[in-house]
Amino acid sequence: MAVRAARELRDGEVVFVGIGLPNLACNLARATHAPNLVLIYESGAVGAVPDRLPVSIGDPALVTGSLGVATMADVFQFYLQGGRIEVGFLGRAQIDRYGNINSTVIGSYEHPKVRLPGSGGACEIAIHAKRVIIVAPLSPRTFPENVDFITSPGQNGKYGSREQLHLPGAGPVRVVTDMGILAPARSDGELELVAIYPGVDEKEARSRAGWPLRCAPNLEVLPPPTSEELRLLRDVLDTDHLYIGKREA
Amino acid sequence: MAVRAARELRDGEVVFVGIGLPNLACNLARATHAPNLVLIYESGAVGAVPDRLPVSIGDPALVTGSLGVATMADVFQFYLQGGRIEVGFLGRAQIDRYGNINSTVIGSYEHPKVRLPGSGGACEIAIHAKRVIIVAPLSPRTFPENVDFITSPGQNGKYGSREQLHLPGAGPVRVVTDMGILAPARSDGELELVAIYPGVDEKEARSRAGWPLRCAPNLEVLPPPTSEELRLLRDVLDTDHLYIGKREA
Amino acid sequence: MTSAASKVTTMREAIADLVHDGDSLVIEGFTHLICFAAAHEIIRQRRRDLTLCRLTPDLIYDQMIAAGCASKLVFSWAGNPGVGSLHALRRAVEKGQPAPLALEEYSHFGLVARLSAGAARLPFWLLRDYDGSDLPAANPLIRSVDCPYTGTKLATVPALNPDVTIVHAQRADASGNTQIWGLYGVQKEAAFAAKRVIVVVEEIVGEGVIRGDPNRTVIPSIVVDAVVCEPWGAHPSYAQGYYDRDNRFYVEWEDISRDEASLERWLKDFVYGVDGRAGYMQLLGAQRQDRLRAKPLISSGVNYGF
Amino acid sequence: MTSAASKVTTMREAIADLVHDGDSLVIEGFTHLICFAAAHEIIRQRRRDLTLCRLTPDLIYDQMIAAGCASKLVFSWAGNPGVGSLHALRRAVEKGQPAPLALEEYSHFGLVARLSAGAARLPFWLLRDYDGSDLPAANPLIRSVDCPYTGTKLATVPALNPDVTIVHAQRADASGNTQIWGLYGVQKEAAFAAKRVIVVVEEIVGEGVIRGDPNRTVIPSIVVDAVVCEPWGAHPSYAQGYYDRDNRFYVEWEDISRDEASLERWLKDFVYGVDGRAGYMQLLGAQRQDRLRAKPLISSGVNYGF
Repeated sequence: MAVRAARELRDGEVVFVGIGLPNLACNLARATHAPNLVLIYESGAVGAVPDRLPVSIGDPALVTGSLGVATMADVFQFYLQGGRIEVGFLGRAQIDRYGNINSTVIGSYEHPKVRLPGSGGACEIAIHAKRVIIVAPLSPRTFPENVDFITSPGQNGKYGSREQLHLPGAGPVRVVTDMGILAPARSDGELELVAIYPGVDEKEARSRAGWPLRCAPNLEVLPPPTSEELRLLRDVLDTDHLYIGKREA
Repeated sequence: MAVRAARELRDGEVVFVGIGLPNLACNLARATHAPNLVLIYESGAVGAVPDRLPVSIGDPALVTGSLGVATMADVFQFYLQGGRIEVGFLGRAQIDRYGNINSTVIGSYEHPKVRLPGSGGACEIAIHAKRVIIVAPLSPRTFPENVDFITSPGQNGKYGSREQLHLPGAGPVRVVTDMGILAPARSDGELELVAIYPGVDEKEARSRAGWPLRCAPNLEVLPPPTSEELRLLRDVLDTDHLYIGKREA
Repeated sequence: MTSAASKVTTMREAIADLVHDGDSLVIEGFTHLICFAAAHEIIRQRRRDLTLCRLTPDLIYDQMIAAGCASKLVFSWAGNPGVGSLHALRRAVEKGQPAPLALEEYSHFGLVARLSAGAARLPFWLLRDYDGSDLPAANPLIRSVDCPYTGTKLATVPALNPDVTIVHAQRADASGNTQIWGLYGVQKEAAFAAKRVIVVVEEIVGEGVIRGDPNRTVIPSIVVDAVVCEPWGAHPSYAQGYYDRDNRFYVEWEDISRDEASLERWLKDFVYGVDGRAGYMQLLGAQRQDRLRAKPLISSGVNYGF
Repeated sequence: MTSAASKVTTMREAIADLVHDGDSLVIEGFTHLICFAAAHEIIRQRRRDLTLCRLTPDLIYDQMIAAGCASKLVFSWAGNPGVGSLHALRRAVEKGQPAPLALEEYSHFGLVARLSAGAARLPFWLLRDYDGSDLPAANPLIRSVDCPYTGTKLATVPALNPDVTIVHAQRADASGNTQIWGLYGVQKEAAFAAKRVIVVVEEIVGEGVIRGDPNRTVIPSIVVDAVVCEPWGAHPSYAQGYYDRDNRFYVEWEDISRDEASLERWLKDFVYGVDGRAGYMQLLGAQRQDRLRAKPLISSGVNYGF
């Protein structure tokens, strides 16, 4: 997933980075095809070049040697709401068939079965980033037909489409999973399978969503990670294997 | 006027300073009875201790050795609108019987006889500073009954009283002139003569306003400048006599 | 140079004087400069019924909630970053232990905006946010206004003006002119928004140090009520240039906090059992301090001359 | 370290590429860091019909108005600070010479708020201001909204998103990461609000200098389109740490500008007669430069280590 997420980034783009897999993907992209990626962290570090894998989004290694430090008011008002962020990463929790994300509660809001951390910056990233990449493993639990709570708006839903809501960003345009990639259909914004990793069974992938997952007319088979990408991940970027297992990439 | 304006300041107060006479008054106060005055300039210099008399409100000498530098957004939002400024100085141009100030136009707005500089920060200083001190020589031209344009609201006027308008600051509470001091009457906010300098004729002073200037019941006679105050002004603070003549103080 | 009145006091006195039962309290710092030393003193002085406000409640509010200080939490992301849940917070919400806890929830931008409005003495702040989200349905304080120019609907959040804000910083002078480098978080907005402000620093420096580099000043003395010198006061959070984040402690907290009894034991040892930060650091041990102490990487100066 | 694409160009090319007839233009800088070099190049390239926006039009817009570049002025305080009037501006307004000039007037706070809204991509900004003042009667773009919490009426101003903002600063790297110390003015807001941004600096420095002290960065490269190195580019304004404000020139401007012919002569000599800032400074003379050159007063560094 890290390799695939990295490949979704173009050189020179301005990326709003969270911790964990997205951070790893960004650093892999910087080390390979996108050396001029500008990494902006929610915490205010701009143009960070961390010399260790940051464990927290506000790690001191993100500041040392960075290009600038912004107050959080500036991060949210001038960078994110200001339309300066090209790519935002979101992930985990629940994602529904239109890419709406729940990171608030499982169950009802007043009496939740599980209390999740809440929005953080996820709601505004989903609204303002020019495009959003979601990274999450494909399973019926993570991809229910409807989420229990919409923390971050996707392509469409009970409040209307992004167009009807005049949301400035394009929303989730790619969902990178462990089986392949989902993307919203142009017609109605419903996520459909557009690409799979080599060796992944299309039918099995489609059975992993909580709704009848459509398949795009020309399903792409993605090229495998190169040995260089794997070497960078395992031996340089995540030597402690904090985010990737020995086998996963 | 500089001596009298200085005496209006209490030690430890936070003062929003303009250039010219107010700046001189603040520095005189710092050198005499109010060493802990905190000077904040519209330009963003906080706690300035200029080692030369600043010619402009943004003089580099206001930054060097200051306690802090604020963006102008912070100066207006967090310091002034935030209610952190205790004293604001305003002056020059036209002042009416309720302390409304005009620094915009003489004549009509569309076809002015004289185009003045405009508000700058004067409108918001008049609204937000906890109290405003006006410094201006007393003459019918400077003190008309009604100003041609209200740039900065006083105690009362065509839009209603400060109370009716819910203005946060107390507005102009002292008007320091070359004859004595005017202050608003508690009843209706009209400026009246409350104190005169030694040797000034009450009747002459009262004839210098553009309206029948009332006199407070117990008119105070102000103590003259001390020789120390005069020495500081002439020999230390304004050695080039930029703001005070040989005889004026 | 003026030498303004000193506001230097001890942590014990600052908390005793300025933090009262029932207060709304902000201890900010986004990952960086989170003042655990103040939280521990509040726990020791057994403050009750506090409304705790913070973007990320983090371990600091988890500890205060476990100790029974809080009756309400205003937040935008509640977790142990990179590790998991805040277990004391979950027990309070799910089981009412040790006391019930009301929640008021925003996004990060929403809470930043609330503090900005408070600092600017505006009753609310504008943002383009929340369209298509369930957050306004969950929190009736998220409202909207119509733009008087375009007619567009914009989201609003109400001002937050806490009774007390506590800010940790690298250094301040005795009157409270406070300098921060590294991540700023919302320390400035939180300080300007508050009725009372306590600044806790790694070092109290002479006014000359502040005046030597005025562009580093983030909080002016005029909003500060008390200045406390408390080295290592942000541990397990960090202070850039002084000590690193103790990531290991964040991981350990998962085990300490999952069980009520072990959390109680930890509070007994590390909070109630010491009389201040010096005692806490001694208990933590010299080895840990050595591991976390910052290496020198000094920036170059700039010219303030004219 | 990444080495991002260089945006370094000459003043001539930056203005030719990025400033067009009919544009709205902001050249900010409050007393400090006013980019006269850019204004002179715009005059030389004979741009017309510009909407000039600035808190204090100052000598810089007086010169551009005299040269016939402007058709509209958006401002909040129009004078020669500490000296008197802006005579070219007055001639344009009062007599339509050399071209009529429309005025749109705010207070300082109002214009700061307009740029803040533009930078934040909001259609307007809120402020507690203008009650009891005639300013809203004079400018129908000053409006109001009702607070959805308290019912209070608050003033509003519309966002300002200029076509171009030109910022002067002490230093930047080749991709436009820009550092400022001394007075900040509204340089940051003006840059974020603009569609296109030109940064003009005293020195272009290596990326390592910027990365050595990231807290001094005010404008990030991602909003910058061109970087121009132009030493003394702010004269007669100043650059803290590089050269002092030329107060004497501000006084001299009173005489130069009071008479149309003498102003024309000055433009002929100091603007049209030179091909750039180097020529202008040569004309100004070495003595003047020596008088204004900043003395060294270097700040101490801080520790960015962890």
